[in-house]
Amino acid sequence: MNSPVLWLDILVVVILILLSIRIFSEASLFKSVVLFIALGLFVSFAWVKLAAPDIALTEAALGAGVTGALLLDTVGHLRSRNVPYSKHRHAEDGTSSNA
Amino acid sequence: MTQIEIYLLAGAAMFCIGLYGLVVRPHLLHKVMGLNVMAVAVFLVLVSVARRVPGPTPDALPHAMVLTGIVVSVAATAYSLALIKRIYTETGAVTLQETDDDA
Amino acid sequence: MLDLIQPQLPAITLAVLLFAASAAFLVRFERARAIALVAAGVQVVLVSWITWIVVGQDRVWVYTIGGWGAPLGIDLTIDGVSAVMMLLTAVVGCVVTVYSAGYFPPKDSYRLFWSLWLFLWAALFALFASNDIFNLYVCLELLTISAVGLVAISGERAALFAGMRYILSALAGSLIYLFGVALVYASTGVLDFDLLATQVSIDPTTQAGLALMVIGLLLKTALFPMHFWLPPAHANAVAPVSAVLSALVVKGSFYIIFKLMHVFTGHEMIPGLAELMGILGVCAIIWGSVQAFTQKRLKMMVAYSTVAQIGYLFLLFPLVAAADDIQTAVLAASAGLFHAVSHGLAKGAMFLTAGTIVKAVGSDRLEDMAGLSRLAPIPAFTFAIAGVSMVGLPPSGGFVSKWLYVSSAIETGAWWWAGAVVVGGLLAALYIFKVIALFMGSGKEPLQVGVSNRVITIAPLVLALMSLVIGVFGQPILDLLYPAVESLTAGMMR
Amino acid sequence: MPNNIERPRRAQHIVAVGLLVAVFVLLARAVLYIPMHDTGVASSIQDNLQISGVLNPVTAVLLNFRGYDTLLEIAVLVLAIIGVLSLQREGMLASGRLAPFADPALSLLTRILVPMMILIAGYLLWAGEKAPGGAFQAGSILGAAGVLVTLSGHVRPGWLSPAIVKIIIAVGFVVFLVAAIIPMFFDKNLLEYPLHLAKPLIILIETWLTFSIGMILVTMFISSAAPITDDYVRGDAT
Amino acid sequence: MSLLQLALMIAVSAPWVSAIIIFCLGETRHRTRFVIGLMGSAVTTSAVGYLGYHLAQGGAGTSLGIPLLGFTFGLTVDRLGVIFALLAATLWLVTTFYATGYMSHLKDKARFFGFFAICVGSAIGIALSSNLLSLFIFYEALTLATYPLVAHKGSQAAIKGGRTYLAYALTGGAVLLVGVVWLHALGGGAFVASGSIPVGLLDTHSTQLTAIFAMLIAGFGVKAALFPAHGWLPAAMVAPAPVSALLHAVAVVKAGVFGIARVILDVFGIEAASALGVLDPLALLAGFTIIYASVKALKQDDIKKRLAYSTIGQLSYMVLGLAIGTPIAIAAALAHLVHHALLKITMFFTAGVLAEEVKITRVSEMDGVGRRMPLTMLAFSLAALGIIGIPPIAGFVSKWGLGLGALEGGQVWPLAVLAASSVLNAVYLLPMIGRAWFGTPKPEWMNRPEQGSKRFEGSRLLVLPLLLTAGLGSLIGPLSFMEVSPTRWASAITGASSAMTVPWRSAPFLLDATGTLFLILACVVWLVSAFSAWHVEGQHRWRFRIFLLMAACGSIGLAVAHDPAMFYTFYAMMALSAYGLIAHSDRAPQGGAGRVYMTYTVLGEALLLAALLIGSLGTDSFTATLVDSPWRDLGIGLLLAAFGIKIGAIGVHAWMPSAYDSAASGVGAALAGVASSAGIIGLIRFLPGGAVDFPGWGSIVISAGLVAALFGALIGSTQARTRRVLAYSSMSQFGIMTVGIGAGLANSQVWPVAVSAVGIYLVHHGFAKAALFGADEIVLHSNTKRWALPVIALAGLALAGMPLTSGAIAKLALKESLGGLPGQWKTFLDVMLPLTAIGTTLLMARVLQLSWRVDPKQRGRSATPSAVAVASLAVLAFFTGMLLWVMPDPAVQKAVEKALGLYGVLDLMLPFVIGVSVFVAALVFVRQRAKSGPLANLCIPDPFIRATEYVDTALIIHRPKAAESGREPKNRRPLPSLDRTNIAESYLLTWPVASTLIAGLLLLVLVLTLL
Repeated sequence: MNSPVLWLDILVVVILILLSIRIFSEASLFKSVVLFIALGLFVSFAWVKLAAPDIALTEAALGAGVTGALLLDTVGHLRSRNVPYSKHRHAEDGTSSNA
Repeated sequence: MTQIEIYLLAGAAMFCIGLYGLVVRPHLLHKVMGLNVMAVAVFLVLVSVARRVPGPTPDALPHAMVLTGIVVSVAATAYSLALIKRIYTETGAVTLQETDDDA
Repeated sequence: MLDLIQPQLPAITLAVLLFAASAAFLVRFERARAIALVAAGVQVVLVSWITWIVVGQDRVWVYTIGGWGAPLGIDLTIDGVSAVMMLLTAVVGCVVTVYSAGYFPPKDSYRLFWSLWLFLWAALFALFASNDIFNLYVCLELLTISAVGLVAISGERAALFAGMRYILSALAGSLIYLFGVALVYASTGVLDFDLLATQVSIDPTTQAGLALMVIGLLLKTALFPMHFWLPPAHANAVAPVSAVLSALVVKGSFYIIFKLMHVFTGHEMIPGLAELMGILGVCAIIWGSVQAFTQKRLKMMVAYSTVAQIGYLFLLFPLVAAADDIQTAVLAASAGLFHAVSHGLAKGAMFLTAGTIVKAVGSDRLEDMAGLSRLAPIPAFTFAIAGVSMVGLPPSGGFVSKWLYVSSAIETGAWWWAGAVVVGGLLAALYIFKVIALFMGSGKEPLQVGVSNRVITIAPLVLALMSLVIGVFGQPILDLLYPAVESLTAGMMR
Repeated sequence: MPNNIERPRRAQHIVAVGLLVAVFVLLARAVLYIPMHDTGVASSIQDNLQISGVLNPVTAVLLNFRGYDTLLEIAVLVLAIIGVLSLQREGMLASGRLAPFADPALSLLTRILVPMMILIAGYLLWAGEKAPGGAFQAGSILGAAGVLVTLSGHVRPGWLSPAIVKIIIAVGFVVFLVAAIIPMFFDKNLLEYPLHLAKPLIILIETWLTFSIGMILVTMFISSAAPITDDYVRGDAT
Repeated sequence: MSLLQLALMIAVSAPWVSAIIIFCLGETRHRTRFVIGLMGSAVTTSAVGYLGYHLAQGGAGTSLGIPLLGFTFGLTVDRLGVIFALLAATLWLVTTFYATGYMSHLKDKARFFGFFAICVGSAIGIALSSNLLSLFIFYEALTLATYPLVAHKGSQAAIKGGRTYLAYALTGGAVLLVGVVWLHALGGGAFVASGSIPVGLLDTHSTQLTAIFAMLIAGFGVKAALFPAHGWLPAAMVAPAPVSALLHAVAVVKAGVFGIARVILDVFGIEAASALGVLDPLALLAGFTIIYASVKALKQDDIKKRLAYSTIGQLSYMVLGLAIGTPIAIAAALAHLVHHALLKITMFFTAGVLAEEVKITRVSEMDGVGRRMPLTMLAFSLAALGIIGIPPIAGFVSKWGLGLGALEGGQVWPLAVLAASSVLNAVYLLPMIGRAWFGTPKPEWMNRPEQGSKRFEGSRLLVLPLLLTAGLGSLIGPLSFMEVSPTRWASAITGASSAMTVPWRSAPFLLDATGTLFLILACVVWLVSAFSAWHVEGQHRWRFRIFLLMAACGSIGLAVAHDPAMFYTFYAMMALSAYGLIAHSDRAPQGGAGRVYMTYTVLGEALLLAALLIGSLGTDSFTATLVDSPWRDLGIGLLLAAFGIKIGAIGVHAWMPSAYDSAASGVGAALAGVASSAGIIGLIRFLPGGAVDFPGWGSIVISAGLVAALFGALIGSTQARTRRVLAYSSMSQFGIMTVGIGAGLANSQVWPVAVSAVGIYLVHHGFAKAALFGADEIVLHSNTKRWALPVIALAGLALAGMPLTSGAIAKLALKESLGGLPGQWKTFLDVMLPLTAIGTTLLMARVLQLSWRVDPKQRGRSATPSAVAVASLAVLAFFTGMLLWVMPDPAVQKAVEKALGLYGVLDLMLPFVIGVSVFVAALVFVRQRAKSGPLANLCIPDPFIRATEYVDTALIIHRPKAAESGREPKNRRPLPSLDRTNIAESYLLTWPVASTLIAGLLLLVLVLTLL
C-alpha cells in the first residue's frame, strides 16, 4: 500500500534525519546554522504533509526564520567581535574551517 | 508502515540526534541547536498523533500544543543565545569547558 | 463583595501576581520594589484564605478555567498538598521579598529583579494549582526561564556560567518531559490528572511516557547523578535568589513527580522505579553531605546541603511502594511532603542568613568567618537554628519528618530507609556543627564586620524560627496533608 | 580556538552514540505501540466549535478552550525578553546605530518587502479566525519586517524611546490578562468569554498580541546585538 | 486550666521565657540580666515547689499538651518527675548566684546565661514530660543548649570538647529516636504507672522489645555516661565551672538517668523488664562502670576530670539501683539522684573557686589549701565524705538503701561492687582532703595583709552557694526520716517501706553489760588523754582538739549504739577522726603512718558496711536476720575481717605499730586502750554467737587469736621502741580475747560466759595499756623518771596476770569460759594459754628495760609533763587494780575465789616466772654476742609490715605523678581527607559526563519499563 504520497513522506523523513545528523557532524559553526535553517524549512514542509497548515506557517516564520536569524546573529557576534573584557584573546576567528 | 508511523519514528530518531548534539558537541550554539532539534522531534510526534483522526481536519489539541511549544522554544532559545553572547563578551568563552577547569 | 471574590480566588491570586510582574517590568527600581512588597502581602492573604477554604470545606477545589471542563479546557485543582505548598511559597516568598527590599542597593542593574521574581512566583503558583500535564510544561518553562534570569542577573562571571548550565539542563529536562506528555496523550488522549487516573493502562507507550516525564523532572529536581547544575547555580546566585531556588523551585518539579507517581501508580506502572528513586535519594544524601563537609565556601556548602536534603524527599516513593495498607502509605507520603515544607523554611533561612553573613564579612570563604558569633550574633544564631532543622533535631520541623520517615519505614518493614534517614541526619550534623564551631571559635585575625541593616538580619531569623515552630505545632500541617494524600494514594491502592 | 574543542574526545563520542542508539530503539518501541484509533478530543472540539466564537479549530483551542496555556505562553515570551534585557550591561536598548551605511541592494529589498510583509501580517491576523493564521504568525512576520528595517539602517533603533518599546512589549500580555479577567465580573470563571462577546474579544486579543510579539522579536535582535560603535569594530563587519 | 496546670505550665516555660529575655537584653546590662535570671529561677522553683506541695498533700497529678505525631507533646505532674524538676530548679537558683560571681570577668555573658536557662528549662521539661516523645524532644533540646556552654570559651580545647560532646550526644540521640519510634509503632511509649507495653505484646514481640529496650538504654546511657559512652564527660570539663557544676553534675547527666528510670518504671514496668531479662545485663554494665570509673579517677591529676570520673561512677550507682529493680533499690537510686546532685555540685563549685581564686586546677597543687580557704574546703570535705558513703552524710543513706535493695532482690554481687567502690572512692577522694588539711600551704597564700585574717575565702557570691549545698547535702542524710526528705519521697514512689530505706531505726540506743563496761573504759581513758593532750602546741592546735573530741564522742556513741547503722556511724566517726590524731604530729613522715592507717580503716569500713547490710534486711534484730539469711557465712566472715582489722588480727595488723608510734603525745593511750577495743565490742555485739553453734568458725577464730597472741609476743619483745612493743602487746592481748570469742562461737552455751569474760578482759587490758602509754609519755618527756617506773611495773604485772591484779581475774574468767569447749580444744588451750601469758610477761619486761635505759637525747624533746599528766597516771593505775574486785558479775566472783585459792595463785605465777627467766637469759646472751652493737639490730622485721610498705609505695607510684601534666590527648588523624571526593565531584560536574549520565539514566528507566 505504498501509495506514491507515502514515498514523498519517506523522502522527507530521510532528508530530515540526514540533515540533523549533518548539523552536528559539521565542524564549521556557520555551516551548521545554515543547515539548521534548511532543516526548519523541511520540517515546515513535513507539517504541510501532516495537514497542519497553521504549524507549517508558524514553523517557517518562527522556527526557521526567527531562530535561524538569531543563530546567524549570534555566530556573527561570536566571530566579528574582539573581546574587550576577557583575559583570553582569541587569535583566529571563532570557527576553524577544517576539511 | 503508515504515514503516521514514519513520522513517529522520525520524531524518535531526531530526538536522539538532538540529544546527541546537546550531550557531545562542546560548542554552546551546537547545544542550543540540539535543543531545538529535540523540540522539533517532539512536535513531530505530537502532530503525527493528531493526524490519526480520519477525515481532513486532524485533532486540533496537539496542534495548539505544538504552536505553544514552538513559541516557548523560540523564547527559550532567544534567552539562551542572549546569555551565550553575554558570556562571550564577558569571558570570551564559547563552551562550558572553561568553567570545568576552574569550577 | 466577599462572596463574589471567593469562588474566583485561585484566578484572582494568579492574576494579581501576573499584573504585578508586568507592572514591575514597566517601572523603575523603587516603584517596582513597592509593587513587589504589596503583591507579596496580598498573596499571603489570598493563599491563606484559599487554604482556609480547602481546610474548612475539606474538599478538593476544582476551578475550571474558561468553563469548558476537563478534557477540553484546563482545570486548577487545589487540594491539601497543593495548598500546603502554596502556603510555603507564599511565606518564603514574602520573607524573601522583604529581605531583597533590604538587600539590593537601589541601582538600575537590578531593576528587572522584581519582575523576574514575581513571574517566578506566578509560575510556582500556577504549577502547584495546575491539574493538566501540558499546562505543567508551560509552567515549568516559565519557572525555568525566570529562575535562570534571576541567577544570571548579577552578571558576574560565575553566575553567567552557572546560568548557562542551568538553562541547558533545565530545557533538556523540559523537552524530555514534553516528549513524555506527547506519549501519554498519544496513548490515553487526555491531559487532565483526574481523567488520567481513571483511563491510564499499563502499555509500553504510557510506561515510556511516564518514564520520560519522571526523568525530565528528576533532572529539574537535581536528584543525585543529575545534580551538576545545582551547586554552581545556587551558590553563585544572589542570596535571595539562591534561597528561592533551593527552598521553592526545586520543590515544584518534585511536587509534579509526586502527583505523577500517584496518578499513574508509578511503582506498578514501572516496577523498580520507586526503588531506583529511593536508592538515588540515599546516594544523594551521602554524596551531598560528604561534598558539603569538604566545601571551602559557605554558600557552596549550603548548596550541596540542598543536594543532600533533596535525597530525603525521594525516600518517600519506595516507602509508599512498600506500604501494604493505606495508613502507612499516607504516613510515608506525608513524611516526604512535610520534609519539603520544613526544608523549604530552613534552607530559605539558611541561604538568606548566609547572604547576610557574606555581605557582612565581605568574603564567601569559611576561614574568614571564624569567631563570627561574637560580632554578628543574630545571623550566626539563625544559621544555627536552620542547621538544627536541617539535621532534624527535635524542636525543629526536620525532626517531625525524620520521625515520620522512621516510623513508616518500621511499619513497612523496610527498615534500611530509616537507617538512611538517621545516618543522613548524623552526616548533616558533621558539616552543620563544623560551621557552628567555626562561628563560636576565635579567628586568627580580628574580624571586622560591616554594619548590615536590620531587615536582612531579622528576616532570616523569622523564617528560621518558623521552621522551629512547625516542629512543635506540626500537627495542623499534617492534618492538612493527610486527607489530600489519602485521596491520592487511594487511587494508587486500587 | 584550539580546534580540539571542536572534535569531542573519541571515547565519550562512542559512549554517547551507543547510549542514544539504545534510547532510540526503546523510544521507537514506545512510539510504535501508540494506538492508531483516535483517542483525542477531536470530536468534542468539533461540537463546541460553534460556541467558541471562531471557526478555525486551532485558534479556538488556542484562545478559547485552552486559553490559559496561551496566556502563560505569552508570559513566557515576555519573560524571555525581560531576561534578555536584564542581561544588558549598559542599560536598556542602546541607542547606537546598527548598520554603519546603507547597502544599496539591501535598502531596495527592504523598500519592497516591508510593505508587503505588513500587508501579509494584517491578512494573516484577520484570516486566523477562519483559516490557518493568527496572532503568532502575523506577529512573527511583523517582527521580521521590523528587523529588516532596523538592520538595513533605514531606521535607528533609538527611533522609539525605551519606555514606549516596553509598553508595546507588555501591552499584548496585559490586554489578554484583562480580557481573561472581565468574565469574572459577570460571575463567570477566568477566560470564560460570554458567548456573544467571544469573537470580538478574541480578535481584540489577537491584534494587540500581534503588535507585542512583533516588538518582542525586534527587541530580541536589537538589544543583544551590541551597538556598532567605534572601539568595538574590528576589521570589516561582515 | 486549673491552678495546678497553670503551675505546671509556668514551671516549664519560665526558664525558656527568661532565656529569651536574657538573649534580647544584650551583653552589657549585667544587673538586669542577674535580676531576670534570679526571678526566672525563683518563679520556676516556686512553681515546682507548689507541684511538690500539691503531691505531698496527696493531690492527684494532672497533665496538659498539644497533639503531635500521634502522641500528645505534653507535660504531667507525678512524684518521679517533680523530684527531678525540684532538684534542677533549686540548684539553678543556687548556681545563678555562683555563675554571676564566676563569670564576672568572662566574655559573652548574655549567650552564656541564655543557654544556661534553656538547659534548665529542657531539664525541667524532661522531668515533667508526659510521654517518651516529649521527653525525647526536651532531651535533644538539652543536647543543643549544652553545646554552646561546653564550647563557651571558644578556645581550641573548648571547641574540641564541644565536638566530642556532640559526637556522643547526637549518636545517642539518633539511636534513641529509632527506639522511640519503634516502640511507638508497637503501641508503647506513654508513661503509665506500671508500664505501658500493650499486654499481649510481651510474649509475641519479646525480641523486638528487647532490641527497643537496648536502644532506649543506649540512647539515655550516653547522657548517663554508662561505660562505653562515658568519654564525653571528662572531655566536657573544659566548660566553665558553673556549667560543670549544674549541668555535668545535675541537669544533663541526671537527665540520662531519669530517662532510664522512666523507661524501666513507666514505659516497660519492672515486671515486663525483668520478664524480658534485660535488667541483669544492665546491672552488670552499671557495676562495671562504677569500678572502671573509680579506677580511672585514681589516675586523673586534674581536679575536674577526677570529679567527672567520680560522677560517672556515682551515676552508675543510680543505674545499678534501677537495674536491680527491687522497690528499696529503686528508691535508693532515686534518693541518690538528689544526694549525689547536692554533694557533687558542692565539689564542682569548690573546683571552680580553687581555679578562680588561687589558680590551682590539679590535685597535686592542693597542699594546704584548707588553711587558705577553710570554709570552702570544709564544705568540700563534707561532700567528699558523703560521696565515699561515710555516715551520717547523705551518700551513706542511698548506699545503704542500694545494698539492702540488692539483698532484697536476692543478689549479693552488688554488695561487693558497693564495698569495692567505697574503697576506691576513698582512695581517690581522701588524698584530696588529706592534702588540703594536712599539706603544707604555699607561702604566698598565707600573707594576706590587706584582708587582715590569714584565711581569705573566695568572693561571697562564690562561697555562699557552696556552703548552702554542702549544708543541705550533709543535713539530708541524718534528716532522711523526715517526710519531705528525698529518701522518703522516693520510697513513696516505689512503695518501699521507709523503715528499710532510712538506715537509722527509731530506737537505736541500748545499754547491755559489755556496753556499760566499754562505756566506763571509754569515758575514763578519753578523759585522761584529753587532759594530757589538751595543751599540745603547734599551729594546728584547734584541728587536733576537734579530732580528739570527735574520736571521743565516736567511741562513746559506739558503746551505746545497738542499731547496726547507728553503730556504723559512730564507728566510722571514731575511726576517721583517729587519723587526725595519728597524722597530726609533725614527727611522723608526711602522713606515712596516717595513710597506712587510713587505707586499712577504709577497707575495714567497707567490709563492715557489707556485713551490716546482710544482717539488717527485714525488721527483727541483726543477729536474728543474720542467722537465717542465705548469706550467713559471708556475713560472719565479713564481720570477722572488718573488726579483725581494727583489733590488729594476724595479717592485717601492719598499721598498728606505726600508728601508735606516731600518735600524738597523750593520745596513744586512748587509741590503744579504747579505739582498738571497739573492734572487740563490735564482734561481741554482732556475732550471732548465742543462737547456733559454729564449730567451723569457732576453730578458725581461736587459731587466729592464738597465732596473733604468740606472733605479737615474739615480734614485740624484739622491738627497739617502747610504743612498738606496746603495740605488739595489744595485738597479742586482743589475740587472746578473740580466742575467748572463738570459744563462744564454737559452743553456743559457752557464748554468754565467754562474752562477759572477754568484756572483763577488755576493760582490764584497756586500763593497763592506757597506763603503760601514759607512763611511757612521762618517761619520754620528763626527768621525773622515778615516778613513772613503778606505774609501768604495776601495769605490766597486771597485764601479765599476777595474782591480786585485775589481769589475774580476767585471765581466770577467760579460762572459765573456755571450760565448755569440746575435748580436744580444751587440752590444746590449756597448753597454749600459759604460753601467751609467758609472751606477755616477756613484752612487759622488754618495756621495763627500754624505759629504764631510755637514752637522754630522746628525752628532751617536748615540754615537761604537767602535774595533770601525773595525776591522770595515778588514776589509771588505781583503776587497773581495784575496779574488777568490785564487779557484780557471777563469772567475776568465781574467778576471784579461784584467784585467791592456792592452786589459782600457783597457776598464775608459773608463766610469770618462766617469762622473766627467759628474758634474763636472752638479755645475757645478747650482751655476750654483741659487745658493743646497739640492741636495735636484733629486731626481727615484721614480714607483714614489709608487705604493706611495698603495697603503699606501689600506691604512690600508682598515684598520679605531679609531672604527668594534662598533655593534649593525641589528636586523632583528621578525618580521612575527603578532598579526593572533590576531584571526583568536579569531574562529575563537567557537562559531557553529566549529560551522558542523563542519557544513561533515561535508558535505565526505559529499560525498567521492559521488565
